[in-house]
Amino acid sequence: MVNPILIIAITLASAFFIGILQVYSKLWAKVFFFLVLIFDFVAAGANFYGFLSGKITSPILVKIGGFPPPIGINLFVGKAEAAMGFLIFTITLLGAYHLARRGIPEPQGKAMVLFLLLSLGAAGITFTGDFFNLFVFIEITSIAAYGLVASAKTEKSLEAAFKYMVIGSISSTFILLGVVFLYKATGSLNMLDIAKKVKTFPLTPVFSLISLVFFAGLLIELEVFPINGWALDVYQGADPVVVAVLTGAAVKAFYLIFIKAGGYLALPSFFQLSLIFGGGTYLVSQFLAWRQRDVRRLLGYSSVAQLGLLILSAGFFLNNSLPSSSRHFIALAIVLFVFNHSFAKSSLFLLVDNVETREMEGWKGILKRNPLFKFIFSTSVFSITGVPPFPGFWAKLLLIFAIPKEYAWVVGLILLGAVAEIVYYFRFYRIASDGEGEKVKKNLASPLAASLILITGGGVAWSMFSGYMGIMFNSLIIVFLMVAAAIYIFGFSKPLQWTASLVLLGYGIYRFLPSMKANLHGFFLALVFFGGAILLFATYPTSKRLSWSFYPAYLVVIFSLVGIALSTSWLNLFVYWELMSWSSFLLVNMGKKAKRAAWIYAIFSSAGAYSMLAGIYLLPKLSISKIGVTGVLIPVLLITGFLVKMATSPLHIWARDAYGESPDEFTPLLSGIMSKIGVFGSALVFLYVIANISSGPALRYGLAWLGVLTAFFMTLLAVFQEDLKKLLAYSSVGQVGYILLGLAIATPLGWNAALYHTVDHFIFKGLLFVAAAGIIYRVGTSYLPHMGGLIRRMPLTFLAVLIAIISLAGIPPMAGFAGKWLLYSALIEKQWVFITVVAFLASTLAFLYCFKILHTVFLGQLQDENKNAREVPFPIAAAETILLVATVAIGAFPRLLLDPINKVLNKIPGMKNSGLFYEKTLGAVSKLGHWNALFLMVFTVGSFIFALIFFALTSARVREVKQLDVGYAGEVPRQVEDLHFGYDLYAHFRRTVKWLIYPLVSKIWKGIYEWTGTFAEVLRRFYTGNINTYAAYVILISILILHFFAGGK
Amino acid sequence: MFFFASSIALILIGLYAVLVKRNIMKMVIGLSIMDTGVNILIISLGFIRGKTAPIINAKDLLVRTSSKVVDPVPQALVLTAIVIGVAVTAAALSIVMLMYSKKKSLEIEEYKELKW
Amino acid sequence: MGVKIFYAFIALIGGIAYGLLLGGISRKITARMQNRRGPTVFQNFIDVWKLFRKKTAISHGVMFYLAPIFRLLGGAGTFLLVPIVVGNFYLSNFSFGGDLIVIMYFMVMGCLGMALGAAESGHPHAPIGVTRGLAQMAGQELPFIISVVVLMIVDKTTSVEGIVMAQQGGILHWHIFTYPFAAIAAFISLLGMMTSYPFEIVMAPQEIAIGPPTEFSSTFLSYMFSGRSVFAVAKYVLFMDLFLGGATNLLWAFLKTFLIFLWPLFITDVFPRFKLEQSVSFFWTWPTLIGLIDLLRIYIVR
Amino acid sequence: MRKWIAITFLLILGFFMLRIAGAFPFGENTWKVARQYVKNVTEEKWWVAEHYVDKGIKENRGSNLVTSIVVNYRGFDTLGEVTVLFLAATALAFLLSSCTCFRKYERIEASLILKTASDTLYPLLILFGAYIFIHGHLTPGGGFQGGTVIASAVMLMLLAHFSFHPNHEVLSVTEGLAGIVFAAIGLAGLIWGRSFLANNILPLGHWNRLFSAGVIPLIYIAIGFKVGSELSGLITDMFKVTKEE
Repeated sequence: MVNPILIIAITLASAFFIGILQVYSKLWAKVFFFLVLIFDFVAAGANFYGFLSGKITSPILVKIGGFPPPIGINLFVGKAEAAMGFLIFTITLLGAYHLARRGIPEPQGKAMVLFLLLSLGAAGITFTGDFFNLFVFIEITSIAAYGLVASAKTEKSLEAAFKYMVIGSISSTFILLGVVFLYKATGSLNMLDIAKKVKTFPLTPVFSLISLVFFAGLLIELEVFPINGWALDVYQGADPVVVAVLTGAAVKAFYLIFIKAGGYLALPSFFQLSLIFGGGTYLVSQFLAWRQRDVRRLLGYSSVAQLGLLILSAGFFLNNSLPSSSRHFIALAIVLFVFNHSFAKSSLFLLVDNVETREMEGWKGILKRNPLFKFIFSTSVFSITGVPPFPGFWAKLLLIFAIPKEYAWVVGLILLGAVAEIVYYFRFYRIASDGEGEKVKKNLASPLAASLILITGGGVAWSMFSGYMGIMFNSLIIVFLMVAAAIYIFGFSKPLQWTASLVLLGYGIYRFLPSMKANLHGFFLALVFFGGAILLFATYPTSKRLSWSFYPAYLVVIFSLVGIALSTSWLNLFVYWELMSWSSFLLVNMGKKAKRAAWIYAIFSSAGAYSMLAGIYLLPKLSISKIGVTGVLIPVLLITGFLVKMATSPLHIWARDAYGESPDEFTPLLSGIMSKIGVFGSALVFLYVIANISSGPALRYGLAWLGVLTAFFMTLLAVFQEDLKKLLAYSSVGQVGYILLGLAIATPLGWNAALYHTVDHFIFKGLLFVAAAGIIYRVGTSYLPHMGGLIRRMPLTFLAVLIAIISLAGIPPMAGFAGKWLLYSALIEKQWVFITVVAFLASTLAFLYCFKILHTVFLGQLQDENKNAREVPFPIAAAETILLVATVAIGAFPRLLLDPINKVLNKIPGMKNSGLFYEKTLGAVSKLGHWNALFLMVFTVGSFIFALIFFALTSARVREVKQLDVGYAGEVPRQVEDLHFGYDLYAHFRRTVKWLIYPLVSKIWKGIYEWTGTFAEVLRRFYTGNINTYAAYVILISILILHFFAGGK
Repeated sequence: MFFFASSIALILIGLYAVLVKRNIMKMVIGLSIMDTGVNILIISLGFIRGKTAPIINAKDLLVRTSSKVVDPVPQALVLTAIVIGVAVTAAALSIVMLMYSKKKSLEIEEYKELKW
Repeated sequence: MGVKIFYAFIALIGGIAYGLLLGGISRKITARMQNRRGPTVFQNFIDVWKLFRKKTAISHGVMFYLAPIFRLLGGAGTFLLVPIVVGNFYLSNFSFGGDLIVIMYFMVMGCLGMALGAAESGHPHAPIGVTRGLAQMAGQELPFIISVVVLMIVDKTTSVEGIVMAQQGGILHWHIFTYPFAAIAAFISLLGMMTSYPFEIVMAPQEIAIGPPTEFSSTFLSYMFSGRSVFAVAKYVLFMDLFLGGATNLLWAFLKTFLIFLWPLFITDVFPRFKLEQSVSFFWTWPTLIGLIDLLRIYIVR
Repeated sequence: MRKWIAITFLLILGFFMLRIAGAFPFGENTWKVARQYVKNVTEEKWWVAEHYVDKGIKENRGSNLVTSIVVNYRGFDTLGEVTVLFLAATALAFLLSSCTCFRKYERIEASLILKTASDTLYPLLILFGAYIFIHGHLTPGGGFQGGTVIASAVMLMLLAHFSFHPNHEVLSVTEGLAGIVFAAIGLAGLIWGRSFLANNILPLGHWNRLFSAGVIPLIYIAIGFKVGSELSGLITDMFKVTKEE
């Protein structure tokens, strides 16, 4: 244990000493400055460690002057204070190191004194146990901050400093008045003493007013919504390094005192106060940042919002009516939030310091050329937005689940704000990663340290909370994540990465084989593993052009899918769901033109995930089992999250570009398996939640409509798509719509159809996307009209695609038909007439794009630029072959797939009799009809061969003609381009259905985005920049606080 | 009561300058006035009618001092508050001087670069 | 099984012949209506034979080569899956292979095969025709689907036999009388399926020669011709089974299919050709609305 | 308009503040007033001021109770206060260090009266300031007041003479040293006494004597030096900016 007074006294004396030393030697002043900071860091760290390890059991009470607390001033250092002290000095050290590397502003000695005293003030605020002493330290912090904010001596920084100074003076006046009135009312200045006395008080309105004067001052310092114009200006105008320390350390100290004073003064309306101001600040600021173009101010809004969330949590933490366990969790959440935000935001501001420009546009493509910068930036952004496994994620989770159900609206508010946060942060991320930017200054040591601390913190948090939050922390999965990290960090060569990933996956299959039981979990687990292995195998040939982080992210996706499939609790599912979403976001973002798509993907998947989280929060228990739920809200919230991943209309608009622009190597996984995990989740919701509510049938009917309309509209959009991958994307989404329809039917036959189609869709769409990857690799474009005639160059791929398309279109002998047959049988059995009609129509429309794929890619005229295209490389061809064989085999023997599905369904109560039995001559028989797959296969293939032989024997001498030799209007054309009819094949049909393909949904979403942005833009004008106005806001809000929150008897 | 009212009035006058005046120098002066008001308020909160200053330079004061002198704590606090007020004013003035040196203007309208 | 295959083969030959004959009849009737003499009713047989005897044929590639086979397979397969006389061992062909859903999807096979072959020819007219055909199919399928769904739901079966069985017991039990609107919708969509006037833009003989099969010649064309004929017969039989109560013997089958065959013929020569947009819009409005009447009826009654 | 809105706001704020202040009757015995807020007061010394007043002489031997409180009971505040002043001086020097962009002022020569008077007053004021902070524990005033008086002497000289340049280096060193002395006395208390800033490392002496009250006078002298040099430095810095280059 280090006596905290030593930290303060030595720092103070050193500040004076530096004042002398700088007169003589700048170098020694600098050295001394760092020695002091290191001393502080070590001392505070020792205290914190003492508390952590249990060596210090009771709070440290330092009597200054030797007088017992109420008489003399004392320092009070408990666990929280020790942690905060350590945080403050860590951040200060990082900031100081950064500043020293960049160059301390002249005169250096003075600047160092200011810097030292800023951290000293923050530490004093944290440690002190006396209200007036608190005021003194607040002033020390503030004046040091004024000086440092102005340190850049530019017009902007001076303006910011002046505003800060004016509002800060008003705030400290309030605090001083509050303290003096407190003294007058209680006869003491000591915090603990006052707290003791307050307990014996009749809490009169006047006493509430006194507390409120104090809190009004604190709330100004805490940058709550209407009175934080100054703070935003400081974030925008000041030197980023100073801001990093201010937001990372000083403001956090103010926050700690806010909580402590809230506890000591026992203000009756504290909860309402923090709820309104914290919640309001959080939500409003997240939206105000929506369209901010100045990076620093954007980060400022974000800081303010995070602080609002902290204030909100403080209200819950101090609410005595809450059970102590949930208050304990909220305390943990607060610790994590503070930790997370301090390091992440400081690191971001230190990064900002490396970039000249303030405008976001100036950040264009910065991440591309600066890998280390990218790493730090991503880490920080991910931490702040609460992406797993960073601490912010766990904090959010802890907080939300600790909030009691009667404040569910607060959870809604938090999640809404979180979505807004993701919108603007990832817009920033998008701009920063789009295109080729310039190299930046390399002053990255401090932010790097901060991000490493964040990552460590995330890992620690995960291992800590997994236990009592019921989150699976399967050591194996961690091993996989570590290997992924190792692959990332050491950046092995691509073939090695590929091999390592495959080996790892193989080992995973071996280890998880026992888990692949005949139940829903095992079913999807098998799909993930085997499907993932095939698709991973096919990535080899093109791996040269992939980013280093491709395989690690790929592995993380697969293993988070494993985590999802193995989940037995909803919370566990959610954690891995988020992990999957974000690692796949990284993968999508690797596409050259995918930045915008990845952004939209991030927004939608996180909004979906948060909706799911809200649903999970409302569930009475977390285990995935039958749950007695009433009302339609919970299932809707839950399933929305899954529907996003399935891209069900109207949540589909992310899908086209995310599928289309993501790396070709990743798209098969995205379509083939990741959308299926949405199916898995939806199946769980149908099974355990929707099945038990009274409005279940209505909800199922609604979802069935959603599914069938998705199928219809996405098919329609696919028809008019000119990009191979985007076409397949729409097709994929539409097919998943059928699966949703099958699930919504909720009869054994319907589920049979859904699960069958799940696997089958993986097979043929996986095949198509893998083939597309190969084709694009060979041809160099995914634009359909530029292809054509490739059948001669890639016969195997053509065959594979042909069979896949036959399967996709549902033409009998192939595997795809069984899904269609099961679905329609189920629908007719269910007697949903209109849905049946739409479903049929949608699958008819699918023929249009099926032909389009085959024609524009493989048939028609071979383009000159593709003359040298070759068959796709071996691993892709191999994957194609495997999937091709699977399609044919399942087509002939659908029981290969249907039997396991029946086993799965037999485990599910109510699905026992799958509604399907087998008869020798008729094949598969339902209550309504029958179909004999084997017969159809034999019949078709047999007749085909028979006809072929007959034809070959009888037909005339066949002469192959040259490419351009077509009977074209009586003359032989010379140019290929004129002959290849590949662009806008369905122009005529488009004219007919123009009203159906009007992009209504995307216009609505875009409208929501634009309007929110405009609204935020208008609302932001509220910060006029005029200091008079800011001061008026302060006075107005203080009046309101004094008027509305002065409760009491 | 008069002391309370007048010191609060001083605070309000100071704040009025901050709220209304367009000249940043005047705003700083307003802050200074506000500080003074606060200080007077603190002092008057410690006053007790008919009691003497808490300086014990006569023997008779040594016995049951608490019934003879005014509350010394607000005075001690005010001492600190005054110094802090001076410090803030000094810092404010230096900022104002720099601001003036940059733009040659003290008008608040000139300093609205940071907003929204 | 061997017997089955044998009889199926016989039926197939018969189907092709019947289809070619009906084609000839239609040409004759059309000619008469246009005040021409027209070719003999056996002209199609002559054409097929002539084409079949051609000495050389040109090919543009594998799919081109296989297209006629696909076409024939699609037509013949559909024909064989539809029971001509329900309950008759010899004349129900391979209907155990699948129910109505199977048939509806199998019908696409031939079109797809031909489309692919045509597309490989590299002739720009071919895909134009194909896309027109597919788009029109999307149009005509809607009313057809509606009526088929009506039948499947009211009869609580998806098998063709089941639907035929449900219509036994008198002429008034035929679906054409019990669900007249659905039947009307289906019969209008039959016009599209036969690509006869006014829905004949797919072939568009005047502008793009003969549509998708532009490049096909000689033996290829003869195969396609046969496939097309038997496919037409398959559709007539299917419609007979669905709406006219099926057939109890071969004679009835001939009679009813002939009646169905006459129906497009009456329309064909009266109307001018629709543009594609018009035809799709037409199918998606009038027949659909008519069919919806019955769909709504069963939706409410159910 | 703006004016009236501001006035409205301020009047409401004033109302609230008056309501709070009005709850404490003016001029009445504070500790009696306070007790009306409290139920079940059992502790004798509920009000810390009572302790300061009754025990102040016994514990500190300083006549000036305010000084006892400022330097001893609440000495930590004062350390902070000194820091604040130091901070302000540093911040000012830091900010104005490179500020040479002012218009060159034509300084008017000071009048003879001012020159003569300030020459006369300068040593007297310094002496007076020193007196004040040396007697801080006995009479009204103390380190801050004394330091301010000294600074006013420096300011007077600056106004009167062009040529008067206090040695900036000396000022910096003085203020630094004085601060260090303060902190060192505190730390000495930690090492040899009860705790940080404890007043038992020196004999307390007799009441109402110059050499009494333990470390209080030492601290106040340090503060006097510190405040004097800091404020002088501050004023000098401000003059420097407008000085003719």
